[in-house]
Amino acid sequence: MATLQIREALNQAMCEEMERDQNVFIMGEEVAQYNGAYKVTQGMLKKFGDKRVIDTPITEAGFAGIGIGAAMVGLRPIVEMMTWNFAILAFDQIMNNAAKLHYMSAGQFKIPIVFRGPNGPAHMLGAQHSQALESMLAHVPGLIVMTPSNPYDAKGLMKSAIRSDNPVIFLESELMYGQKGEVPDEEYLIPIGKGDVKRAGADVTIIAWTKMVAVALQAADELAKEGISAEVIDPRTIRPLDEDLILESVRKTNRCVIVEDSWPFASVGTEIAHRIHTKAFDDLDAPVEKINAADIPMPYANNLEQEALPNAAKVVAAVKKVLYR
Amino acid sequence: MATLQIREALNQAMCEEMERDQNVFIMGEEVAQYNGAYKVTQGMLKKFGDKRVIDTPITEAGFAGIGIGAAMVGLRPIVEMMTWNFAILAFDQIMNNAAKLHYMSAGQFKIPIVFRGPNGPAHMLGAQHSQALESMLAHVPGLIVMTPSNPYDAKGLMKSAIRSDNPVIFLESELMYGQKGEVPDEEYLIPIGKGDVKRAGADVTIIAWTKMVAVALQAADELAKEGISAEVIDPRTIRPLDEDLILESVRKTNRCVIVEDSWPFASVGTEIAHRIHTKAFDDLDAPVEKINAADIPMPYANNLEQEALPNAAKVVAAVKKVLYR
Amino acid sequence: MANAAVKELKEAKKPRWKDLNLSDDALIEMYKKMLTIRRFEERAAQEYGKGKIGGFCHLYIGQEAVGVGAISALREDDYIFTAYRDHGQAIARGMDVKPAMAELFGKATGCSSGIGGSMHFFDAERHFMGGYGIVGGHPPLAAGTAFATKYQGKDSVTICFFGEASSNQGVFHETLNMAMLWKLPVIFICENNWYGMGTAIERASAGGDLYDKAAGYHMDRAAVDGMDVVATYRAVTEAVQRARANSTPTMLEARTYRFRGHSMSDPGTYRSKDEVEEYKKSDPIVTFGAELIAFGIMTQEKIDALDAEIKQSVQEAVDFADNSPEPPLDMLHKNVYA
Amino acid sequence: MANAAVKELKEAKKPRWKDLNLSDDALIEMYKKMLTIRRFEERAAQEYGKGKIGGFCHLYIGQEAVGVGAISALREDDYIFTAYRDHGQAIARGMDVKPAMAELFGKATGCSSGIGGSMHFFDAERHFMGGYGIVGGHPPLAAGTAFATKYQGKDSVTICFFGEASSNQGVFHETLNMAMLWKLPVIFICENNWYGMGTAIERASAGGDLYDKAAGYHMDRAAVDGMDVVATYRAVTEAVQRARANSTPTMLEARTYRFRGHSMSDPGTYRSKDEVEEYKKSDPIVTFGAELIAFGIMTQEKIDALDAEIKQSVQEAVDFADNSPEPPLDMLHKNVYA
Ligand SMILES: Cc1ncc(C[n+]2csc(CCOP(=O)(O)OP(=O)(O)O)c2C)c(N)n1
Ligand SMILES: Cc1ncc(C[n+]2csc(CCOP(=O)(O)OP(=O)(O)O)c2C)c(N)n1
Ligand SMILES: [Mg+2]
Ligand SMILES: [Mg+2]
Repeated sequence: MATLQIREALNQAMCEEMERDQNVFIMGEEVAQYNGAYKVTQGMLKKFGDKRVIDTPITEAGFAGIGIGAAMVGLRPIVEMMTWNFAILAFDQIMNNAAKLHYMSAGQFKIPIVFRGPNGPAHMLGAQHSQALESMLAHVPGLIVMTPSNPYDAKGLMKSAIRSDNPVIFLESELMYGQKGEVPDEEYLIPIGKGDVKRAGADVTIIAWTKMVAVALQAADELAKEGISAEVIDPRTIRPLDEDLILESVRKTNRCVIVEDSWPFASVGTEIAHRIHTKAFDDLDAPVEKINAADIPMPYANNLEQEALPNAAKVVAAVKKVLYR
Repeated sequence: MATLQIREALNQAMCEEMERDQNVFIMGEEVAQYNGAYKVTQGMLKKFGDKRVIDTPITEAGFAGIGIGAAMVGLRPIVEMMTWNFAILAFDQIMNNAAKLHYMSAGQFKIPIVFRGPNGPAHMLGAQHSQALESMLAHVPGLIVMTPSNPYDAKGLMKSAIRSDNPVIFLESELMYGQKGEVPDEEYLIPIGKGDVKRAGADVTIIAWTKMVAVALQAADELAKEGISAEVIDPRTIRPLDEDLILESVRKTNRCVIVEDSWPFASVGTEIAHRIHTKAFDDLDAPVEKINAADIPMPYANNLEQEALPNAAKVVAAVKKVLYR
Repeated sequence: MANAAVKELKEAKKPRWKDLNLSDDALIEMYKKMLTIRRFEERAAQEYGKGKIGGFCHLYIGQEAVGVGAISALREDDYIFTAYRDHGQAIARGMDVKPAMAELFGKATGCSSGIGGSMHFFDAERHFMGGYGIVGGHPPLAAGTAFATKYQGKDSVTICFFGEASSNQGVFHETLNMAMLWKLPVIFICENNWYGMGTAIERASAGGDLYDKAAGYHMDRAAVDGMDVVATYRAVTEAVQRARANSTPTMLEARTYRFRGHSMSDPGTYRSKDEVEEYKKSDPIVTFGAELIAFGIMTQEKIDALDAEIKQSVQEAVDFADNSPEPPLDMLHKNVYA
Repeated sequence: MANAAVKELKEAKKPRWKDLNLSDDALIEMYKKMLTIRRFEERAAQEYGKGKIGGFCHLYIGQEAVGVGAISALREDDYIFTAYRDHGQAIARGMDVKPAMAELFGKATGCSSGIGGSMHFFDAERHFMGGYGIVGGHPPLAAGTAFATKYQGKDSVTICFFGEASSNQGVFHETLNMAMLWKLPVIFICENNWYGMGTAIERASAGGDLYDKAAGYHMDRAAVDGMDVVATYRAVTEAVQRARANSTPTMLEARTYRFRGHSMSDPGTYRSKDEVEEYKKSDPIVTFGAELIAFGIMTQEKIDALDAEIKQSVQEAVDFADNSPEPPLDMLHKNVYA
């Protein structure tokens, strides 16, 4: 077992898959000579050369489309979006081409492509650089949406993403790249659509992904001090969603809090809550609570940003609410 | 009272506002000389001249942005998107500029702009032309999202949209433009965020907007034959949502079915269901049911398309399910 | 080709394809493909009128020389992308009229199993990479397959058709830049039919000649008479040679005209009857037919026989489409994911 | 301006701004603005290092002549848009250093009340229409205000700054096309500092001179020495005159250089120290200062005094920012809707 940062785990996953399959390559802004804006692609240019590690102009729609076209004829592109805020420019390519080509060609073409990069608010980047887009992306059939929360998951999910014959949206976080964790030396893959119990518990289920898992775990620690046993579930893949794991947990705890750093309206959390409300209706002792980022464009000022974001205290309060304490 | 088609009601609203305020103008593909791809702008070029009724190149992002810039300094643009499928190309402009400028300038700039056009599946247009995007758009704070279902609402909402100092997403439907209804001769406005009871009833609440209202009403007719009294609620504005009206109805009927022709995952319907589940938890006799378009890119073939879309029979079945019949 | 010019050439006994390595059979095949497209599209219009075809339906009538001239210059391992006006290019690539018509009818036997529809023909086997409905949305994909073939060390090229109005879309410019920057073997063929729906080019595009949109990128570029199948073949052949030999992109502007409305629902009031009639004088099929006759490659009788044969095949395609089953309902949820 | 050239001019007793209607005071004001920007940015870097400033922070050091030269050519009723590297243009437009520094500190007294941050300076009163964070996202807005002033019958113009790497974004090309098609009074000023983050222009942009991106649109275009405040002033003045008189757009490429990294977190290993040093020889402030001294408009003593005064004002700005309150928490939900 090695202890790796998330950026290193992702790097390993990509390198291993590029060694395994000549058809895998990576393109994006600053991925090659600069070694990545957030150093996720560190050393890859040196290892694989500029044929397979490719710096692009700042034209997200264009190179997303080039990736899709390359995928149609057998390559397996990894397209780095410097951040997902910029990928909005490529939404047409992602939604109308990547997500639909397999279907509308009646299966004649496959689109094995990974779009990856940091998503969601980081720290004091202001309104245009602080958006969590998983809810918009997971709305679209034809896409797979992955949201790792630690190095182990990041590596295992990335390898599955690269091997998938479908377009995968892979959502990371600037603030998590340095987070460390153990990663096995031998090869492993995490199956698409399989969630994970990050902490077992009995009194309440807390559901979170990407960097909100840490918030959920911190809340669980604090709750433990008060004798409340929280189970923390990380779906890891948002689409397809591991509904079984979620329902199983909620059927046991009868209470649920969802934590996400996206806007609340029609969010992934809303979807999860809806499934619980409809499919575990009789098992619930309280309606599901959601903690979201505030329903606003993100302000720059540190105090406002902190106020806008989920934190352990807010999760603790929500847990107490569903426990009627 | 005149009987107008929806396209005529929209046309009237825009013409009245353009007469009232020199700052209002309309731009878009084929809106002027061609009188609109769907004839919503019929006669406007003749009436207002080419300074105020402007044909654009096919560059959705570009002219959306031009509209936003014009709105920053006091004009009140109406930007027609030939269909909302094409507006995905302008999502960056809409999300990152229109929705955020008022906030991130701390109120120094207002963005009074209407983006309007047909949304959602029409008939046999295939995957790239058959998308209901309200769920993605309503996710974004800073936007107002309107969804008229008849000529009266279309006119009254459009006038409020044009007079609003905020960016408004106005979602119409190709299949509804010819739909007729009565429209008063005197001026009226429909307030933003006020829903409407399209049919009163006691046993179940059916919530629908835009062209799904007709489906809901048809289902209500059929249910009436079986002695089931359905109340049909049309929120008319999706964001902000008339939660009070919805909750009031559900507290009365204790059952709810939502009909939408968008994909199901993290949809507006999911949001409404979630609010009902959390805020009328104890009033519900059954979990809320949702009828959606199938969770797939839309196929071309007529039989598959019909199968994919909501219809009265599906709504009736869902109503019976929540009534445990 | 005006008749006078043909006469002149003939007197000089110098068919202008002499240097092009085109056999008589190849020339006849090009003629046949153009006529097949014409008859197919005419019939599609009729069937649309009868309600057998739904949605949007964009006909290629008038533009046949572009698709046939360009695609005839390709090898089997080359790739083709186009927009929603895609029936013609598919047939030019060798798609049988049966699956083409069946697709319009939304039948299981269609080239996209009835799932794609008029705007989304696909034929993976023939490297026909699809018709696309978002204006300007497919050029990056074409650069993508060009990227891939270069990556794989193949010398295949990709050609990408699109309308002149699409050339204003931003992503098209992003694509030109990367195609040139990375020297991708892709040929952009702008079918300049002078209108994007009802908007004449001068009301949508600033600047001069359309092919000069590639000027800022220093890309090879030229205009070609898109009503002339041989001229188009020649220009594309040259571009293909460059692409294969040096892996460089080219932007070609094929000047053409659509004889019908933008789609079936377009009254076409934005252009004069005179203008349309004027263009019809250089009907690419009529003029090429005359030239083939002039050089003794075809006779009027052979052309008539060929036309009858084609009409018969289109009739059979309609019958085939009519009699084919709709896609089974379980197709609905198939192919969302691979 | 190399020193030799200054000497030559001086000997000829012909300051090159002679025909430009620039008073000595105006020249000194331009110098002062450039120096203010320099000192402000240097201090911002320090405060960033101390953790007083968060997020991204893109300094304008080296590029001062572009913002000051261009904005000095404007009237009060003209409009200005720029990207995230926006402190310099705001100060050039007359924003006081206090609200500028306070914005970086995320304080209520900032030019965007602490809500915008480094990348989103706004000053509606001065028609400073904002700094924007999405590369290539703001040029259409600038065309939009130009559209509006023309619509309103005013003769204001709009200028739009952006980096050379942004000129590849599709929406920028869409904007050029419409600006030319509709003859909008907008001036696109590309600040070509040769790098977009770590990517040198030749690895991102195909073609030759950057201003030729406007060639396909037949837009007026030129390159200008962006290290020379007078040359920039002259080129922009001419473009502004054209825009006011004939309502036509212009694309200017101001060739400049950033002396620091892309943002505070950039180690800058993609370019050689030699290259940076070479460019520093044409430091726009040093060379313009020398020229002003050569023509007797300034003296070294006056410059030193001015510098001390500016440093003092920047110090006061830091104190002001430090002592200002954070935005009140109830700002969180304000201004989402008007
Ligand atoms: C992004 C986008 N915007 C608008 C449309 C609607 N539309 C379809 S075809 C067309 C005109 C395109 O003209 P051109 O590119 O010249 O091709 P032509 O139809 O002449 O072959 C328009 C506006 C679309 N399909 N996609
Ligand atoms: C759409 C988008 N893509 C990527 C980025 C990240 N990014 C910020 S600045 C920058 C480089 C821009 O270079 P240039 O336009 O030359 O301006 P400069 O920084 O040199 O002033 C990049 C890639 C972004 N902000 N927006
Ligand atoms: Mg055209
Ligand atoms: Mg730069």
